[in-house]
Amino acid sequence: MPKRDYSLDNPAWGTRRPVIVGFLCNWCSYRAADLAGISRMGYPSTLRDIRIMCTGRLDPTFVIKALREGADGALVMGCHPGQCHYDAGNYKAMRRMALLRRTLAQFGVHPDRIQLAWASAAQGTLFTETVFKMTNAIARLGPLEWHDTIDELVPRAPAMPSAETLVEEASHG
Amino acid sequence: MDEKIGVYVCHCGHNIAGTVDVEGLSKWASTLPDVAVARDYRFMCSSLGQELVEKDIKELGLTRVVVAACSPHMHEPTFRRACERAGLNRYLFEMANIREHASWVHQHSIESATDKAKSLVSGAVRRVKELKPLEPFMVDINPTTLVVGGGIAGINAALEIANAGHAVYLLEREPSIGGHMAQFDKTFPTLDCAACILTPKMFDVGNHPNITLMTYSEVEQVDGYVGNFKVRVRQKARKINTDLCTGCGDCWEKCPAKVVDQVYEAGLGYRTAIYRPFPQAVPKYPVIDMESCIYYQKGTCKACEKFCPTGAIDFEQEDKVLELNVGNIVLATGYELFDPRRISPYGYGRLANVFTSLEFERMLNASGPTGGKVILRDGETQPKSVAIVHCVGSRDKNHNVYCSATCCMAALKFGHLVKERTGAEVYSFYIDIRTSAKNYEEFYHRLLDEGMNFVRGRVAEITDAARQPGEEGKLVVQVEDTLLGKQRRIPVDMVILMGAMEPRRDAVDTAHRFGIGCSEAGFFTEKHPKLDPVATMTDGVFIAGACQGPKDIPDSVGQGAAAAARVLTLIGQGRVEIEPVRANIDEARCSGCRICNNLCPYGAIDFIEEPGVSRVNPALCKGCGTCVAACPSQIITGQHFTFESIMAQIEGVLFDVRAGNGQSHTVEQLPLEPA
Amino acid sequence: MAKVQDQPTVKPKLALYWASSCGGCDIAVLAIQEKILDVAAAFDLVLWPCVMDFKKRDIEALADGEIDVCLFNGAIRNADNEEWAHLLRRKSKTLVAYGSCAVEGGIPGLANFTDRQQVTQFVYHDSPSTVNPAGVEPQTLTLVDEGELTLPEFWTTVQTLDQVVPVDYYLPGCPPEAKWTIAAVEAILGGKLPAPGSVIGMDVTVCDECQRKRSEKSIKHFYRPYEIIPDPEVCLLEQGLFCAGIATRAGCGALCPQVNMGCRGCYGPNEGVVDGGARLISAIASVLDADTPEAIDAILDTLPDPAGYFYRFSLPGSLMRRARLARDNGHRAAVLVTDSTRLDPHLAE
Amino acid sequence: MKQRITIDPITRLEGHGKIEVFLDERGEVANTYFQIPELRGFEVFCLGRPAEEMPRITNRICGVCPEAHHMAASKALDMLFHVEPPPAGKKLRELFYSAFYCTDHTTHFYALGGPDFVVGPDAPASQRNILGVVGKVGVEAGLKVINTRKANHEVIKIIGGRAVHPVAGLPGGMSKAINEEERQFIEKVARDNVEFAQWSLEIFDQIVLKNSVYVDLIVGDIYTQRTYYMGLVDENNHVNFYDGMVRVVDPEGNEFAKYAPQDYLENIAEHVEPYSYLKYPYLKKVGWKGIVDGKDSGMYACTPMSRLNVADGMATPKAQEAYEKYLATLGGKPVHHTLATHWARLVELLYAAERMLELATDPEITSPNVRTIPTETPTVGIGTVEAPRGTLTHHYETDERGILTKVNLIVGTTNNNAPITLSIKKAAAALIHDGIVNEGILNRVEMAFRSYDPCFSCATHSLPGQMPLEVVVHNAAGEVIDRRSQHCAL
Repeated sequence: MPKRDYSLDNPAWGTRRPVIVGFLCNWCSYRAADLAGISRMGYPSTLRDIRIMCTGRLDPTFVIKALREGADGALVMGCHPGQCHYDAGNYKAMRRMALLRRTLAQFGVHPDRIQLAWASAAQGTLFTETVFKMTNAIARLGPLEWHDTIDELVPRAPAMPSAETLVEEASHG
Repeated sequence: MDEKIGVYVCHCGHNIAGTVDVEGLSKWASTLPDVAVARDYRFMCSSLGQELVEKDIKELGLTRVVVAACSPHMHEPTFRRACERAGLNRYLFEMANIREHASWVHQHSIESATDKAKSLVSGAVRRVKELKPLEPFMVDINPTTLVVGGGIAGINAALEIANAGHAVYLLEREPSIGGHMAQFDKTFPTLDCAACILTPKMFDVGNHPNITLMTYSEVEQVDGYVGNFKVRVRQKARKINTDLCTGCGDCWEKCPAKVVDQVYEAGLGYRTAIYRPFPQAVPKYPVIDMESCIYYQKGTCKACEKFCPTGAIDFEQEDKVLELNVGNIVLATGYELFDPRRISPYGYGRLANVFTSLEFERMLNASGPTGGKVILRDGETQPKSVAIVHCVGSRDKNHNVYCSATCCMAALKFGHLVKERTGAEVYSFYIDIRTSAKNYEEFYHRLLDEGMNFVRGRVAEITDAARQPGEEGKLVVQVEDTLLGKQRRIPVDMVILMGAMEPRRDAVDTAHRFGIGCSEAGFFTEKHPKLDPVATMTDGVFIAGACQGPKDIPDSVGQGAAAAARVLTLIGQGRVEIEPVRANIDEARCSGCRICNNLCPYGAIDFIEEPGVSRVNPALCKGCGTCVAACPSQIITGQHFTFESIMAQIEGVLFDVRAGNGQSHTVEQLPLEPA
Repeated sequence: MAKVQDQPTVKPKLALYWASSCGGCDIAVLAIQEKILDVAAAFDLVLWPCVMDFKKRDIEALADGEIDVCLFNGAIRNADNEEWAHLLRRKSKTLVAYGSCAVEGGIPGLANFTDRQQVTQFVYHDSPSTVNPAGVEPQTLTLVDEGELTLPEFWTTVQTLDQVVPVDYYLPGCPPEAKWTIAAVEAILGGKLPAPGSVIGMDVTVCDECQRKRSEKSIKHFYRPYEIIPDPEVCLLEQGLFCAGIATRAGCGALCPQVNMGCRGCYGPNEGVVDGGARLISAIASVLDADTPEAIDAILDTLPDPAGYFYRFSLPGSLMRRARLARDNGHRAAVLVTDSTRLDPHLAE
Repeated sequence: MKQRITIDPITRLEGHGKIEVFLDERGEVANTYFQIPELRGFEVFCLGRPAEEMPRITNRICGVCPEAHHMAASKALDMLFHVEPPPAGKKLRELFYSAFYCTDHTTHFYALGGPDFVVGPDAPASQRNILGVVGKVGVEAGLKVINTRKANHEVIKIIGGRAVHPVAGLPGGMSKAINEEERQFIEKVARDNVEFAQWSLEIFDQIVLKNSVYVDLIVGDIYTQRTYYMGLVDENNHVNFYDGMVRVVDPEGNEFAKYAPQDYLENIAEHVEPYSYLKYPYLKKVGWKGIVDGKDSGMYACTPMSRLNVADGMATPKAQEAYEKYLATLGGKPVHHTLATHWARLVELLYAAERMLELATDPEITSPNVRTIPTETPTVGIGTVEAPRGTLTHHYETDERGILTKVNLIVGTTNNNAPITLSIKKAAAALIHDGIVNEGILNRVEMAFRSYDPCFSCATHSLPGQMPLEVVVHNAAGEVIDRRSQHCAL
């Protein structure tokens, strides 16, 4: 088995690996994940999944929270359109994800970090491929590390002009 | 009060312990906040494992329990019961799926699998702390059952339940019950006549006091939940007043409109516009097929009406839409035969003497179009040589990867009957001969003895273009004989294509209508492939027969009975528990923005004009949480999947990457990516 | 305010301060009009930069906790703001975040979509009216012939008050309506303050106070406020005009919808909400009348700048707090995503 | 040098408007610097926002004069979207804006500038505020002031939707018309305003003009500087707040330029200094010569006094009378005595009140047709109004969807950055001798500054609004020998 070193996809990874939070609907995608397991299909351990009854339960706050808490991406998976166990919850998810991607893009979050995919309970293979795809997408984009954006809100060591520039500036004054 | 959480890590023998450091995991778990005890055990689902949990709840006073083992779909109910036995509300339990979602999928690296398991456990621990005790709803089971599909599987299910003394609606799309079996002549391996064994059962159904037979009908809509389904059924107009009709048959004898019978005769024979599919049909009443009826097309004729002795013909009759209230539903909607036109090299539809297996079944049938004579399309010539092609549309990447299971035996049956009735040479073109069930292999040997020729190889082409002497006027079967390792051209008079058993074309819609799933192929998905083959993920909806996957008659009969048994269990219990996973609006804080109003697929949300708030009807709500997520005021609670519990779980699964917690330093082993 | 008379002879000490604010909050305090005299009578006003002289040393001289109540408005934008926040926290028994800026960042918080470099670059170099051949930029320390001149360094990120010091109460609004200021003052005088950490205001949304007729929602197209003249009786959102009222804490009396303008959320999200923007995303997306990625994108194309609408007042106080800062050789620059944000039905690889 | 740099500046920050006074060995003023320590960057964070949101965003530049930004933005949008508001819409905006002028000038005169005269420049700071004024002229007068503010804010709320940070302005007009009932209330307020303005002039006459000490102070050299002046004028070269051409007169009072606001870039440029976040606008055609007055320096002032200097008169009768008396007393145009600004402000208050009454009684004012819907593709929009603290200009550029791609703002007080600095310099130089600095002297220095009614909220588009002012006096050694903080009240 080859060693996967994510820093080859993007040097920024160093020794850490991508972390993706998955929101899987109870009826299709979570069972697809179960099937992938039962069938011993290997996939990257980048996905950390959370079970919700339906993608209709997907509150955008969850995705934002995941990114805020250090995830590099979020993957929402539900039943195929037209096959939602609750009739149409996955359409609501589709709409929310579309608007969420647009909104977060304005925060500098690449839309590929927040993705929506479908898998029926029988599609263990599709589920597996999806995790691979998502992982590759994130691997290329590099770490998000949101805490890095907000940790140092205040310049502890403020950007002081260097001695040279200072003299130079002063001469303008 | 501060919580005491118990965490139990299951080895599942080698299944988890093989790839996850279970001891390390439970040690680590014991350091998590509020975790009072963490243990690992060989088989948590064993009675000893469950007792472990119960003991700790009682002795250590645990207030929350997490079991890290398999999928909640596997053992959540098991451990919930254990908690309850020990006096802990079952909804204060959470499962971490470290088998299906960790050990089994990250076998390439113990480190990765263990890290993943940690995050799932950490998530479960954070989540379980936020869970609230809940009480399940109890609902009564309506003892009436709906069976959809009048094939052999449905017939059996219906009879089993009816014989147990409960009312059954048996619903069939066609004018008569009987399904595919009614079209067959003989059944393998015993070669006893299909009609002889099926007709009595059909008769019983037709006359059973507990069975309401609804033929020529289809389900339009299903609402409700286990024990209390509301089903809307459309009963198509037969145009016959069944109270008056005696089934004498004068009408179809006088009917001037003759059309090819695509359904029952598989296109090989004819029927009239007003017709009864076959003599033993149940019910005995005919139907008028409006497409082919001269009166409906041209406005005049009414011959049947003139000749009907009881005046039972009713041209004005309309479709009836009925509301059925049932407690359980059995789906036995059967299969469809692969259409060989999809494999053009086989020439079906182009070459006259290429037949489908179903056509041939009809040809063999004494009451069929040829009266049971095996002849070519010209209606007289007996074939001197017959080719039977296996796996047409089965075991074929371009069509269906699966094996249709029944065709080998049917092919052997055909071979036998051809020889018996014509003495012709029979060639069977197979990939593997599969005869797994009782007495099947014996039947195969019998055919070998009878001198049937077996050619191993997938047929490349069937053509009428003669290339060498002896091929003129024949159908030439082009095949690579994988045993001889050479191309062969075998000239024959007749070819029979053993088409695959496929899901009904509308299977996906049907599944969605009944709230169940479909396999990638389109067969209905069972709750568990081994342990629960007739139940589905929707409580109260069961499946039987070929709609679940290719099956022969004995298997279908068995599943019909099995489904019936599952239904009878529920009826016997009388009441059933329903998950209290529901949405709940805090009306005092609802501002009446009405965002949620048209989001509910079940119309469970009403807007109360005065005082202008929205309200959830818990009987209709199924707890999907769509309104919960949509509420801009965040005042709708999704029980058991509350905002707080999911937010906590997110923090949990990210325990190692959250700010300040540092990073996990792993370069993981990965399996090769799929090509 | 009958209580005024039966106040003890030692009046409670009141302080008002503005950090990074526009002064609107102080106008809002004045907007309690004649009641201001009651306040003057009831309290010993120790600090109110905008209407009376003050010396920082006087505040520093007070004992810790000597100020009974401090109404602190404005966001935290530089070290001086933070210094004052810490000073007043230390000196005050009760610290109230007053107005949107202190509570959740307010309009100046929109600066969190950009960074300090971008601001100075435009203001001192690229602005069309600026003539700056020498490329001069204001410096934290400048040497002139007579000596040195200092300027506070302003930060890349705007913060809310409770992101730098613990806050006892929140009084949202841009600016808060007089009635809430009065309510707060009366609560303080009557010693009837709610549990610490709570918001002085309502726990329902603007819809609760809005008189417009509402029905089930289904949005086919968003209109910009100038594109149509809306029906004055009907819910603006149902007419395709963006209105944050559905997800915004009530208390203003639905002023903006009353003049046919959609709410922009200055009172912040409803009680208990973690991220107001997320609530708007979820609610508004849910009622889009489209079921395919293409159709959904088509409708969303009519709603430009979603983040600017959803986080108009709450960016610094939101979960994400600001636009991403990426390390760009040495200094950190706000990231701008240019790739398509359309919802691709096939997972991007 | 090096040590200086290593000093951690955070410990040395002051968030106040700062005046640094440096003395020489003899204790005389060597130089003074005026610093504005904040910057917010509205121009930058508004990019990407839909242009029509600007009236609702930019009013947060300043909570003291949000109405000015609201109007400038709305006007910029008219041009941006190539749309003309219907007559009623236009009048409604000007009515709204006049009410704002009445409350704003009232506030400044009574709460801020007034105290210096009414209570006296040497009175202790604790009394030099509105309460002190009330104490001097009586409680009923105080209530008069409060009620005027209250009533006009109510008018602002009726037309603008909110009393602070209005929302009704849109490209092509206003979002809501007013009804007859509302009009009657507004008319009443307008009548009271006229009466109040006249009464205020009366008070000024009594307390200031009848006091030779004050008159000498006003016309004295300390508060006199000869700069260019700028202001908006209507077609008759009369003072106008809402609309018109920008007129500039030179220190002799001759028209130097008269241009449409859209041409501001040909006429105005901004200079940058390293010790203040606030830029220094100047007349492009004259050029930046530093902090000096006179004909060769591009420095210009933009205050009530400036507006009276550039105008040929007032558009309403009573204000015209007051205007004539003002000029007669101060010896004709141009008036260079910065303290006269307080008087000029009252003349403007009277005009605003009269104009408000005219509009409130205009038969067209209640017409429901207050908005035109744009049909053309947005491009560039420049909107200018005369804010109480100076000519306010909003300049937007957008893409074809009306999403902002460029924003440039030249805000009221910014115009006066240079003249304020000069006034302080002159006052300090004239008042501080032998290193002696006391409360009275300090306050006199401040009076120079205060007459501009500077609003740094606007100026730096920075916060806090009315910036506390700190005066720091260094001796020749650079040591701080005195540090006084004073704020400029509302």
